[in-house]
Amino acid sequence: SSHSSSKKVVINYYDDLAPSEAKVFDNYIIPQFEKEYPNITVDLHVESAGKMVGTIKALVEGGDVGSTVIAEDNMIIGELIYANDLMNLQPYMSSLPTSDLIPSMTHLMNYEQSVYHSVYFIPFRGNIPLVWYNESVMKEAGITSPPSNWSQLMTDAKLIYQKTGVGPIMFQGHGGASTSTELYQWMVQAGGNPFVFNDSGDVKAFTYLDQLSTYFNPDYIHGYWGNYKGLADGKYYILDYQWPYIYSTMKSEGINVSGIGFYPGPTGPVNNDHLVGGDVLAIPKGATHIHSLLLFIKFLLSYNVQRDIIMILGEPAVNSQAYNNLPSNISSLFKAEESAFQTAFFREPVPWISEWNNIADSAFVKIVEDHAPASQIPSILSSANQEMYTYLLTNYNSTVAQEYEQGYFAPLYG
Amino acid sequence: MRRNLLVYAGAIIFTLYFLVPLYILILIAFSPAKFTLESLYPPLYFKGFTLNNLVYAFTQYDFVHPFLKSFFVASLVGVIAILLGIPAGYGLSKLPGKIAYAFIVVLLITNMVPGLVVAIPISVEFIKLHLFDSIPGLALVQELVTLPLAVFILQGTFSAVPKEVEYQAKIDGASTLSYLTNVLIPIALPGIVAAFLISWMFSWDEFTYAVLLSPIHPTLPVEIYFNIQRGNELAAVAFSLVFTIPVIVLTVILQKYLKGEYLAGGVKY
Amino acid sequence: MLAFAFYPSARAVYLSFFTSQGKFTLDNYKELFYFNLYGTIENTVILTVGALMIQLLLALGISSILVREFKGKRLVSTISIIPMGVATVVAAITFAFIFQTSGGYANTFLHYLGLSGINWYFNSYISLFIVMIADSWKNTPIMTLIILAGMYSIPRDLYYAAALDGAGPLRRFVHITLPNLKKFIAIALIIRGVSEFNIFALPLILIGYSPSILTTLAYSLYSTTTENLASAAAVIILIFVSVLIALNIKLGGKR
Amino acid sequence: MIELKELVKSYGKKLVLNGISEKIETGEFFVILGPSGAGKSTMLKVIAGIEELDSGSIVVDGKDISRLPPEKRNLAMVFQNYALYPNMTVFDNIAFPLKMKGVSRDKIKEKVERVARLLGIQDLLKSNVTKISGGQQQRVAIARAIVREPSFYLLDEPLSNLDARTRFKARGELKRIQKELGGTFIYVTHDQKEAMSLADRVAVLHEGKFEQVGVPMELYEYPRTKWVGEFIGDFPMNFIPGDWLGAQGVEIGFRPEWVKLDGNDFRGTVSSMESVGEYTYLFLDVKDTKVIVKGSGQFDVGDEVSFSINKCRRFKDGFIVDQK
Amino acid sequence: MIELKELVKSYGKKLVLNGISEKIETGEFFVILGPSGAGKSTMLKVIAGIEELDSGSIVVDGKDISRLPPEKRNLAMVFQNYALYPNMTVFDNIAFPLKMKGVSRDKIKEKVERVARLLGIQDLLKSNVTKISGGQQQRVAIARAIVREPSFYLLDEPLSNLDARTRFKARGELKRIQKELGGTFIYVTHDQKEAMSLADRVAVLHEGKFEQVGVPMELYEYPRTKWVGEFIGDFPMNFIPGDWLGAQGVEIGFRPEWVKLDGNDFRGTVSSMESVGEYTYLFLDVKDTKVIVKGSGQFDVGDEVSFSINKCRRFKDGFIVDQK
Ligand SMILES: Nc1ncnc2c1ncn2[C@@H]1O[C@H](COP(=O)(O)OP(=O)(O)OP(=O)(O)O)[C@@H](O)[C@H]1O
Ligand SMILES: Nc1ncnc2c1ncn2[C@@H]1O[C@H](COP(=O)(O)OP(=O)(O)OP(=O)(O)O)[C@@H](O)[C@H]1O
Ligand SMILES: [Mg+2]
Ligand SMILES: [Mg+2]
Repeated sequence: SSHSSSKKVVINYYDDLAPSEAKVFDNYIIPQFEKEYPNITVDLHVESAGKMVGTIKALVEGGDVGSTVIAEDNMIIGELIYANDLMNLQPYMSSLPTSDLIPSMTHLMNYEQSVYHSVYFIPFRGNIPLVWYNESVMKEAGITSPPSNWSQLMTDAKLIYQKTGVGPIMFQGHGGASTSTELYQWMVQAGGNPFVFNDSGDVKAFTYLDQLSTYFNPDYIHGYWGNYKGLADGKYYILDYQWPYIYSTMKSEGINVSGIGFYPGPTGPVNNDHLVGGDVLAIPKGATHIHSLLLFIKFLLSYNVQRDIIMILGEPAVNSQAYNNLPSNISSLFKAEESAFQTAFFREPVPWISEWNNIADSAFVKIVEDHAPASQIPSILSSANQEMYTYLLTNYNSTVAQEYEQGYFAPLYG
Repeated sequence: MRRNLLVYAGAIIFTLYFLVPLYILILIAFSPAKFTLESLYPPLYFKGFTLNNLVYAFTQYDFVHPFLKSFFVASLVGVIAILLGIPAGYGLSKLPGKIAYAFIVVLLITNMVPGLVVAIPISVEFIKLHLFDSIPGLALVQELVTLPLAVFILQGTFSAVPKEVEYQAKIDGASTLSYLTNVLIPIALPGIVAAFLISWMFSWDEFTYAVLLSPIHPTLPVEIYFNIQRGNELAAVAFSLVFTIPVIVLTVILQKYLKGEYLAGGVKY
Repeated sequence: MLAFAFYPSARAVYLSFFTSQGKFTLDNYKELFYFNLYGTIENTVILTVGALMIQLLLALGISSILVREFKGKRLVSTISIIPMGVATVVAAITFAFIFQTSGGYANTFLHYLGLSGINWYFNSYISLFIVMIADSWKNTPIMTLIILAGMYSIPRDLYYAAALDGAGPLRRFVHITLPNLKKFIAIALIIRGVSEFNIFALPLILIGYSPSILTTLAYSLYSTTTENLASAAAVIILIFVSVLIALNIKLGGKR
Repeated sequence: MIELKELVKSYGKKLVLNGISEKIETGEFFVILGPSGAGKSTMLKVIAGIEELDSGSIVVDGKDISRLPPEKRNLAMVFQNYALYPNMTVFDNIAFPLKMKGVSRDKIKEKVERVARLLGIQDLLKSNVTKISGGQQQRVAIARAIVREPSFYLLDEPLSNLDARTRFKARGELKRIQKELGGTFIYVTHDQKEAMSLADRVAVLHEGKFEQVGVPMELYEYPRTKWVGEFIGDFPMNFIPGDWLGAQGVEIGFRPEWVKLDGNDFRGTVSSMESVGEYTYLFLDVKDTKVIVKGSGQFDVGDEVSFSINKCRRFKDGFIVDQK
Repeated sequence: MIELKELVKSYGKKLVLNGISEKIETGEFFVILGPSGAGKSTMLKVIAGIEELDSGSIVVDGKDISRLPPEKRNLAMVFQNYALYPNMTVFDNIAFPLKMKGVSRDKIKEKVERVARLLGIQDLLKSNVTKISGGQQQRVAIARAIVREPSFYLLDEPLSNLDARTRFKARGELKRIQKELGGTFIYVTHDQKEAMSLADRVAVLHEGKFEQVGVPMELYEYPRTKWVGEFIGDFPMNFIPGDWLGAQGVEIGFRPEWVKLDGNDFRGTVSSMESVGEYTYLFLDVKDTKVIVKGSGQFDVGDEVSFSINKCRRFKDGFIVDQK
């Protein structure tokens, strides 16, 4: 670093946070750190996961990274690793408290070691989307507990639909990352490897969703990870898979949340596994003031912050210490997250995830939105597989393409 | 008389068309969630009134910095547009109309490539030049799209000044520069203001480049977009309303400069 | 200055023909077809043409009123430029609220009339129509300004002459107003059409990626690792804008 | 016959036509003459129905047309700037009124061609109206008016955009066409010379009224008011106090031609001159009054000139006293 | 003295000035007369230096100015549309050339006020130039030209935007100003009447050349070509074959005034008439030739009229044979 060390260091901290979460960081978490290290200031920059890739790439290529830490989606991080834009943190591992990681996160790090033979990122937060529902409508329809498995979901949806005339299920059909994340989860629960698109589990999941879409609310075409309005105004009754943060958002808008229930969702025909959307910490290549950055990372992984993540944000922490002696009145939201976490998996952070998202979207549009005949579902998914293969062949190399075809890339279990 | 009735009927319909969305924006901003987000058929009139959304926006979110950023970028875009546009417009106004027109149209087209394909390379260059995420950087890129339009407007207003006036100034002993500053620019002032305003408004509204090139300190539209995507939507609405009104007022006050003649670039019937 | 101006397009065209490893390829275009390029183009054309037509019709209507003298004219003309001051994002939010299938104001209105609500996203045409409406609200004013200037430039005497020649109001509009507005309509369509083809924030907020149009497709392709694919989509947009303008000049330019 | 009855028209507070009545005979070339802004165009517009009358009525051949819309009045108008439809060819311009009437195609072609031949523009029919000369445009405008055989014609300064020589020719032609058609022309101009040379009768419009209506010679010889005397003629009529000639309580008006130079009645100093052809008009200062007289021969500024008056009219309170 | 030497100027292929030479004396009122499009404005522009000459030179008081830029030529120009600076007041308009010269403020104020008084616009100095009448604008334009005391003045149809009566007054005033200043005026017009009444000498521009240069009376009496004879005068000169008067191989030209009615030499039929003041101009058909003659009294279309020619000029191959 060319700057004199006596000068105040300004850390640029990029994170993909909802405004309600950003507020917690800005007003509560970061000030704690700044108090501890008066020589360091932290500027929080909120950027969506996809955009952050572009920004970091540009900063690295432009040679002006400065002192920067990023908290990036565990999937998207693959793009930065592949582009060789991240710093190898192996030399600094001794100063970082990774020994306290919960088992699933340790597994993620092991995976990292085995694939990259280095450390480019460190787990930071876990997050699992939940299913939300309207309690009173369920009750009126005589449904006492939310559907526990796929067939129950189909039955209950049908029942509510017949009673109310309303398509009760809201699905994130808007396209982009939210739709493909949901699809990933459904395919895994049907026993498929989502990346390959056309194994029997994948076909089963798409076939099921196609049938279930009879009970989708028409608005599902615009469902994305910001949607909850229909749940609030009674336009639909089951909001399938939505991140927990919407709870505090609804509260801040003055919506009455007392009648809204949530749970980890129905069990699939093969398993009850839940997708973890976690965030990981990383330092872009060429960053300055590494020492201060490491201090900040250490702080973020510390008991205090990790505890705040559970207690305030209602999201699973990665530090196992944080779970000790949780008060009994801990929010029901965290409880739901915790229970989902018992059977959780990661998506492998492949660098071509965005392209996979696009292809998955396109399959979803053809099968579910445009209702292609059921007999064509396998062939639509095969051509999705073919498309992914060709892309990898063109933009990567034949080895990657071959590995892809052989199911080498798959969900990671913790 | 009957003709007048028709005119009034039409006027009322159009007025409603323009005002109703604005009214609904106000309705959402100042109603409690119970009458907006929480109702399946939200009432078309004020059933309740609240300032909570607005208070929330100002206390919990930082909209002020994005607002200032947008304001400065837009103003800079306007200034650059006229600084570069005046010489370019003057030059083009001396060419035959058809050639000048064709030139501007070509410029207009080529700049219609969506910004995102150049975002990363431009970002890289900007970082090297320390323009990334800065006000001048964003302004420069937005200029890609505004400048052709500004030149078009200025070329039009300049061509409307009789060439005898320029001859006269020459004969009166004025150099080209003093002709520009003493005569042409004052005469064409309304057109120049129009070019400034149009550029300003474009930048104020611009989204694509702002998303891509100013990610760290976003402009207002980006910030609002981000908040309706995953934040407190009502606060975002309240805020956008509060900051839309001054711009509307400004638009109305300056409407005499927003004349179609300028936009039409001196096209004559 | 010129280099700065042409650089983006040149680069897009160049990139669209290469793989991320720098090998020449047409795969980028081929891949676009997987993402339903035809449908996307169709949607884009429908959206562009539809929005332009709506704006043109509205602008002609408002201008026909505003060229006349009547009490309250100033007020009406002031109101008619208000949307210019509203940012696109804000307009998009407003219309998203109006045309929500659940809890939307348009459906409330229908409800008041005793009609059942409409699913505004029932098919891609209605969705596109909503984008057109929202876009027209925001952008009709600029069109109106140009058309109105055009109408003022038509000598009143022509209307008098046509009236004396036996033409009623409608035929005067068809035979006098429209043909003499040609150049102004052409300019308005160029200025609006170019941005219409690039319309982005509005559909992104109102309808997301479905039905897809060229810009949202390009944006979703941009998020993938290579720029090449997005460039290919951008080149398609470029081609369309050029064709549109060429057509426009050809039709509007000849007298 | 066209009867104008007490026509009144104002724009806002400005009273433009203040009760105008007159009868115009079928086949007459009736010229309305007045300075700019007098309300001449307004007058034609109310007759055509483009502007509404405040009060009064217009009766054509016994039928009151004052409440009909323009398209129902069956009259033709030629505008000062011709108001040709720039988006149409010469042919389409001329054909337009017939098309509006629903005349058949063949019939239109036949009629347009006949009229075009009459006006000598048969070779221009395919041209764009914006690309022909002013004189030709004027003929197209007249052709368009003639083609529908209206009950009468209104012409609003149709010659004022032409240059001097073309105007000179067009004047003759217009008169010829009117005679050939036997049409009723109401023709408006601010050019007194044009009025005098074209009209069967001239009406002088001043302050919302017809100040005088008469044949050209009458206007020149017996202007009803001082104002008309000054307005008509290449040079205004001269006015001097009556007592210079021994007539009390009146003013004496005389034209520059009505004097004999080297007469002994008055003397004046040449302050400037204008030569017109072989004559020279002298601007004299006579006892603090400006007087214009016509002479021939060589003069210089400052020369003393004497003259006597051959012919004159007496005016009282601005109105003429002498009668024809 | 201004010497124009073989001025040549073309636009693209169109040759507009085809070798024009003339000497204009200091203090002269020199009028260039020609029909529209003859190249009059072009001529002034090359003299002013706004357009470049193809060849030829302009020498003012012995100094060749042809290669100087306009701002160095020390001349003033008044444009047809006045080209006033609409963003400035009357005062600032007049002051502009002085400001460009760097004259001191006090001096500017003094000079502008003096010139404004000379032109009678001292009360308008603070007005906006777009809000004054045409006649006043014209005076402002002249004031702006005068204020710098240039070596000579160029005026491009400065009166053509004024209405008839104002033009009539302005003409006199212009002449007076020129005499008072003792300035050299090069004045362009297409109006032969204006030319004749203003000029010390008139140059007739036709097909890129000065077809005739002379004092007004000379042009009227001895037009050098048939074209000039037709162009000059309220009515064109009449031309008849020489053998009608027994002169072989020539054409005879005579003006409508140069005849005596009821003379016995020729007879013709009245085809139309125009009355001008107390006279009537008769358009006669004489042996298949149109002839205009001046008469007085009552005539009707179709009347037979006889006349004889008092005065005439002989022309051969279009050029005059008789000399003064
Ligand atoms: N539409 C109008 N609204 C208000 N005032 C008008 C209107 N049209 C004409 N005027 C006024 O009425 C008066 C008469 O106008 P008009 O055009 O009839 O004059 P004109 O005799 O035809 O003059 P010109 O010879 O200049 O054509 C003028 O003072 C003019 O300003
Ligand atoms: N800039 C130019 N480029 C090409 N041709 C020109 C240009 N200026 C004038 N001309 C042509 O040169 C000829 C002379 O034009 P000029 O303006 O000198 O005529 P003028 O005698 O002043 O006519 P007017 O009386 O109508 O003003 C015309 O035929 C005109 O079309
Ligand atoms: Mg008029
Ligand atoms: Mg000229």
